[in-house]
Amino acid sequence: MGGVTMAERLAATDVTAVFRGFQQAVQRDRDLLTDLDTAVGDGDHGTNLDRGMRAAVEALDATPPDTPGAVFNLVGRRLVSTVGGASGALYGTAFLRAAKAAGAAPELDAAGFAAVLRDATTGIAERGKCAAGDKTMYDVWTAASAAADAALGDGLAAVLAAASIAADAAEQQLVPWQARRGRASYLGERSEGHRDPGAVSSRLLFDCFAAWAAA
Amino acid sequence: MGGVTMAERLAATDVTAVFRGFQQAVQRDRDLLTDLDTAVGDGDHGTNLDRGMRAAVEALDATPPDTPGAVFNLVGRRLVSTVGGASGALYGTAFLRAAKAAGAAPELDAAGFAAVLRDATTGIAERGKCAAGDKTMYDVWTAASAAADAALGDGLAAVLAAASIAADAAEQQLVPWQARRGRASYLGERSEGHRDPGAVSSRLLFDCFAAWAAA
Amino acid sequence: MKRLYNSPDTVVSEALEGMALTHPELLRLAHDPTYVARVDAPVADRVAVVSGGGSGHEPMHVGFVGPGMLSAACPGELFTSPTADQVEAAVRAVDAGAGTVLVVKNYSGDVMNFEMAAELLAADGVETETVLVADDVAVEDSTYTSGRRGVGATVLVEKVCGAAAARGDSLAQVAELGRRVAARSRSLGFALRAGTVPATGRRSFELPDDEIEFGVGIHGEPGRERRPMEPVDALVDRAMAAICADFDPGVLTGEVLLFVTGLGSATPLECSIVARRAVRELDRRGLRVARNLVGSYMTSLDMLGVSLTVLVLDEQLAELWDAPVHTAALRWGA
Amino acid sequence: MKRLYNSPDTVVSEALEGMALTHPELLRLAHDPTYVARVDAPVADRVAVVSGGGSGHEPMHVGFVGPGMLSAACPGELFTSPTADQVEAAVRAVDAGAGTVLVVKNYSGDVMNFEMAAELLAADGVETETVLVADDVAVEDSTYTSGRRGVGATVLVEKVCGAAAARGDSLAQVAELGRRVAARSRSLGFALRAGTVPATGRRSFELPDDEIEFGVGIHGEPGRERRPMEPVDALVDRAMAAICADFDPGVLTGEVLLFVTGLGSATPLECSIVARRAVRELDRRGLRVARNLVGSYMTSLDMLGVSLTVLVLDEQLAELWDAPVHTAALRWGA
Ligand SMILES: Nc1ncnc2c1ncn2[C@@H]1O[C@H](COP(=O)(O)OP(=O)(O)O)[C@@H](O)[C@H]1O
Ligand SMILES: Nc1ncnc2c1ncn2[C@@H]1O[C@H](COP(=O)(O)OP(=O)(O)O)[C@@H](O)[C@H]1O
Ligand SMILES: [Mg+2]
Ligand SMILES: [Mg+2]
Ligand SMILES: [Mg+2]
Ligand SMILES: [Mg+2]
Repeated sequence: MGGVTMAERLAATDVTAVFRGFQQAVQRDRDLLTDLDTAVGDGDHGTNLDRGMRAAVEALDATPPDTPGAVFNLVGRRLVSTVGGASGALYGTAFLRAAKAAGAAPELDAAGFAAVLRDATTGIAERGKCAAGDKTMYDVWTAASAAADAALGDGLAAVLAAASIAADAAEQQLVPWQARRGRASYLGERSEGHRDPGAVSSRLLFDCFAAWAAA
Repeated sequence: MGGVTMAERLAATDVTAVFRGFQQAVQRDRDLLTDLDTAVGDGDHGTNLDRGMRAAVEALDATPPDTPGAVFNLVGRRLVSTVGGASGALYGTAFLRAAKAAGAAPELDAAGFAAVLRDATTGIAERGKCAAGDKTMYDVWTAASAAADAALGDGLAAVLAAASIAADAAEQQLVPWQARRGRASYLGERSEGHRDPGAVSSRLLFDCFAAWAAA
Repeated sequence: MKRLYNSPDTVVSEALEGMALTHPELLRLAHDPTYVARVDAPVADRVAVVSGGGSGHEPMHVGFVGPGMLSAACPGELFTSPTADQVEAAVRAVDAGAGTVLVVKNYSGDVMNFEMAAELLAADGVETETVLVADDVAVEDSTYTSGRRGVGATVLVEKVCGAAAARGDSLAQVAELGRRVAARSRSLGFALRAGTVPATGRRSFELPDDEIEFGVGIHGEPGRERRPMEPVDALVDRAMAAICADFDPGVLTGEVLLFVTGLGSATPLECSIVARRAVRELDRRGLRVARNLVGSYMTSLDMLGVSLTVLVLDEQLAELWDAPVHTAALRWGA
Repeated sequence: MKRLYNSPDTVVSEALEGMALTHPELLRLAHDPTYVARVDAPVADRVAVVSGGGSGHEPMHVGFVGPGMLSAACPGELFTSPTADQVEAAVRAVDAGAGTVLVVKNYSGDVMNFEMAAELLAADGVETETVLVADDVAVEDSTYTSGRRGVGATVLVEKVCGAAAARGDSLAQVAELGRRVAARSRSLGFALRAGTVPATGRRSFELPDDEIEFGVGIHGEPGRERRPMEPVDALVDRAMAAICADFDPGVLTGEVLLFVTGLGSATPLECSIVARRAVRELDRRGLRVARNLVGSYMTSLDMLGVSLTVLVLDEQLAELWDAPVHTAALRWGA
């Protein structure tokens, strides 16, 4: 939150900027994500998300949407049609639910963002049939969402910062656990001690929101 | 030729002893033969001949033949039915021809042995459609046979010694040549500088005859 | 590690082009989104059968498209389940109005993407039934996990559903038969060496020379247990014991179908050696191997290993197994 | 190197037992000497077709025994041609009095052992005709050498001879058709990695990571030339150029059959990628790929590579190719 003016509303261009940042972060950490997925899964999470976010940013460039909801919708649709795998369905569902929650509003304030995040998080739980403690990206999203709700009164920048801090903490907290959903669950106890790739990429996303607020 | 008495006739038991020696030599040098064949062929010459000579010696043990011709016949038949590959057909044919040449004679003297060797060598040429200079076992046999013919007047021990010396020399002489028959010929110029596996095993055989004479 | 590729990025698309070029009488390759359909689909009055999954398991699934088996297959990227778009487009292309059975291997990604497609299709009046395949006994089955992986039984489900659809069974009937095959099948695989991931050129896991992965999956994920290397007969016995022990009491009797699939680099010699022991082991348990399929039908890139599947037959399943099939990888009676 | 064996010594015998156990309706395995015959042989009034060769090339030849293809196969030890005894016994078991065509790959060992068998059979009044297959353009053809190796065309010769025999052609006719296929076929293979010899557990040759063997044989012998590694399309182009250049002027026109075989560890993905380029290359040369066969049908243990074969078709050969065949590895129309 080092900015001169506090960012208190997310417009379409702001959400677009966050997704651009996310695309760059995924590209930068692609090999890390893939290596994490090689250890507990099938080694494609970095490639998957990189392919999808490139496609999403291309689409945002081609036809810039004019509401936050439209941005979420476009990104969600591109992910659904280019990623495949668990993360394609989960990120896709999350952003499509976010789009629905954001509706046609031209901007999102603290409450609006928290509501969007809540619905997106529920979308992940429903699509993934997962719960807190399963050691998936859902643990990161639900922690971020709870923190956002708790920080509601302090404004958007505080909400985004709180979500990011909670996401980071949640991702780290998962490491010793045993995975109960997704490919890592096939490993049983052998999944303990490994970072969850989807949790790490989700953490990157929340960091990008916070970075936007702090810019 | 260090024996006290000079061995001037090969009886059935003598030929059997030579084949036992050959079986042991092949077993001892099996990996060498296979390695040579790996370099220019398909890496089975040692295994092939070892399998065949074991079977031949087993047959000799089971029903000891009472003429040299019968020994050659039994060994030839066992090789034909257990070896396969080029060497099975070639050694098999050689010994079956040797058997025919030896006929029912109870013993082979110098002239008898040289005649047997001549026919066996012709058998290889006919079966292999090969000629001198093709860089195969035939080069060793034809050199041995020629040397045997030349030493005829000096008695059996001299014949066997001459054949063995000629076989050794021929095997070494082949090394720089390009193979023109058998698998090694597929290598073209890349066969140059390699020892021919069949030539090496043939050399072992003639060394065993000489060793018997020298014992 | 050297492989017969042009570039890691084009492996899937070039292989699909190759399949389409060499089977023009059988297959139609669609782009954007990618799927492979029978040239003669939709087939009037017949239920369609659609499957799909990550690539790298060839000939599954594209090699099973054709009369008597799949109406269409949706190949994802390497080891990545297809997108919902692919599934939706494939179903739209082959559904004849009689509905479509979706054969889905139980992986989070596959389940979710097929589910999204089914939702989109349902909203549009296209009826689907999903047959979930979860036969891998290496994975603990529990409601607190994602459940078992789908492996070898997938091929058997696709064959039986395809045969049922071809003879004119209804959507519910085809789905019921598929579920019956899934329910009566158990599988287990083991690997001596992991496959080589095209993108990295590295094996997805490394094993010392005296160890194997037992209960391995088909996506380069390590198995449930790392064990010392043993002669293959001992490994087959161990796999058979796990498979047989997993059937509900009373189910495993009479006639069975044995499916042995090489996982990529197992030679036909090796598959036959495995099959020999597996038949004998089943025999020893008083079971009759009335049908069998031995070869490399479901692979994991170039993994060196095999997966074994036992399906308890009944008369109807045997009949549907024997029914004519004409696909690139499986063909008889046609 | 770990493999799915019990012991190097039992690889061939156990694999044959596995084949017999899993194809009882098709194959009969005989011991001492070893051969595999159609269960229904001899087939009255029909010419028999017998082939054989060293093991390690599966599914060739045992996988091609059955109606419409081989009457019997004689599997030798690994990479070792069968003994004359095996060939003789196999022919005696399947010859119906109409004579037997021997399909022999041009290797000294095969040629000599089949020749010895033919001599023994002739002495006993059993008529045989030998079709020699020598299609490998990697080897210089000259009367001063053993001539070319027999590779992929063997599979095509066996299919065509089997179909001709099945329809009742005479011994001379079946042999003539086999020779026609042999004469109109050219092949070339390349390998990125040699196979692993069971006895030693070592590869039969070692290649650095940036080199390949071009013009490789199927017995673990090195190729004619060691070349830098290239993307697979470039290798296919190079192979196609050598194959096409070798046909006598005027022969290579019209319709061709393309046969792409993986040599052991090539995955179906890789075989399809190779086939894609090969079809395009032939197309570019104005040839129509009217028939094709793509898969691992003639291997060299677990060698990583492929072999390409082009057969110039005529109407009769196309018809015989399309005729029904029912074997473990090749099946259609039956
Ligand atoms: N059922 C599920 N519920 C929630 N998250 C899941 C589920 N399955 C997988 N994930 C998440 O997806 C991530 C893996 O994504 P990715 O590797 O792209 O897909 P796939 O597992 O299909 O290869 C996991 O790290 C985990 O966070
Ligand atoms: N046509 C031939 N004429 C003479 N000798 C031959 C011929 N072909 C092969 N050989 C001999 O056989 C040897 C190889 O024997 P072996 O490895 O047992 O058989 P294969 O070549 O069938 O694997 C060669 O080293 C060579 O001496
Ligand atoms: Mg993954
Ligand atoms: Mg050899
Ligand atoms: Mg995946
Ligand atoms: Mg050999």
